[in-house]
Amino acid sequence: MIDVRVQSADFDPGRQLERLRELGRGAVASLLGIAEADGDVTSIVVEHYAAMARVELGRIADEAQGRWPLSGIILIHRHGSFGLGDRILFVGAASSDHQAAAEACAYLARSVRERAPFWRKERLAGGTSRWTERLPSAARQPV
Amino acid sequence: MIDVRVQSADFDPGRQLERLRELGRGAVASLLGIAEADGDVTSIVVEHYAAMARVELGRIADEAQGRWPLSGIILIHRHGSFGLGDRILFVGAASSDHQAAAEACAYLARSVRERAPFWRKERLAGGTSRWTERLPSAARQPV
Amino acid sequence: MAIVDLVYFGSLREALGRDGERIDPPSHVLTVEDLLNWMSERGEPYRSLLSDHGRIRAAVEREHAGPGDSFFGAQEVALFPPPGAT
Amino acid sequence: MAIVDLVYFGSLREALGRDGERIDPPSHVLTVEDLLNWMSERGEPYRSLLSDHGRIRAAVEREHAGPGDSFFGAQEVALFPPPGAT
Repeated sequence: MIDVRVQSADFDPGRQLERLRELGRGAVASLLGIAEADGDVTSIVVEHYAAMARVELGRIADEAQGRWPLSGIILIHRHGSFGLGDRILFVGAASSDHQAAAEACAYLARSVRERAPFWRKERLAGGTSRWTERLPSAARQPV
Repeated sequence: MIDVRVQSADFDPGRQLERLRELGRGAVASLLGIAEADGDVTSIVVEHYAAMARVELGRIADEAQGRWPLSGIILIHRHGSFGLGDRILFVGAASSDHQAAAEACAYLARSVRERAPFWRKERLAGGTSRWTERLPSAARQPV
Repeated sequence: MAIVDLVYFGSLREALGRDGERIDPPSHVLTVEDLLNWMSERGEPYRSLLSDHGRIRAAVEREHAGPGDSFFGAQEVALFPPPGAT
Repeated sequence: MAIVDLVYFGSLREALGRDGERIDPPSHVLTVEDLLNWMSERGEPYRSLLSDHGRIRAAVEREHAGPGDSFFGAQEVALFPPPGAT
């Protein structure tokens, strides 16, 4: 089972864990991505390349399924405007093998961060905003 | 925040993710351990060394907190009798760093499996049972 | 070379002030790198924004593409900074 | 050496048919390995169950202990197969 979603609506992480548990395997690993920012950031805007986002998440899920013995994968990536603490990303993987579930989940989360076509802008208290570009050096570049 | 529990009662994984999310960091990684077995296994019994179990889980959590920048850790290990598909273990870690959350969660899950004083017996359809000893070779020894 | 729809995202879209544009590159512009060079030659703001190839990624027909990859026959090419929302 | 409460778990507890027992080992029995050897010398079922040290783990005062670790002064020593419930 592979379920990949790109949506503006919120999701229920507990419900996603339950869907993966119901597959009947011994382990469900998950990673929840949450809107976090420092200092005077008031909200976060996530922009996406709609025509590519779901396709790329599907490619990432297919790669993970080819590398680990997984019974299920769920990827949910939200776009739109977020308050701090809001859920943005859910990555989940089920397997009979605990180690496989954990490794696949880490791989999925890393691949989504590096390749899924979403971009993040921070809105600041003064009314300005800045993009988080994630350059190869991991430096953050105000624009 | 470190919360370590040894209990016979069930738990709500979604509620545990929510407690970790409320810490306000960017990532919550979790691993859910579920009763799974092959063939003619009808139920699973998890025995534990009560005087040591909570202390050992606490040691494992302390080690993880010393190695990764975590804002929260939850470990819940159940004991008693389980049907297939029942929740047995919850491991969760929150961090600003996605990679740290994922790695710490994998470390916590592996350490719990290797060191936490719990033992597993499978009850078979014919009324017999067998222990899963997890010898170093990972072979399963019927007793 | 046929007409190509260029689409922009993130800080690049905002700095260019547009979501995309239709281009008709000459026949020697074959790869992503060729495209970035050709666009840079059009002057500002392209030159400043596109000439540092390390800051710009591309997708050809909704699939990530490297500097040496061809976009021959593609209808849609996307340019954007390195992605990542979480 | 003082009196020690031995406690058993898992398949070892079941095979021995008891949760534990109180022992009074002689003064030369200092380490976990000494203890396993001394218990094995008591005959069956100990010999069969305890003489393969690779199959038996120990905890001294509720903390994992290796074969060479002393249990001097301990009130409780646990013996069990390698743990793992999930």
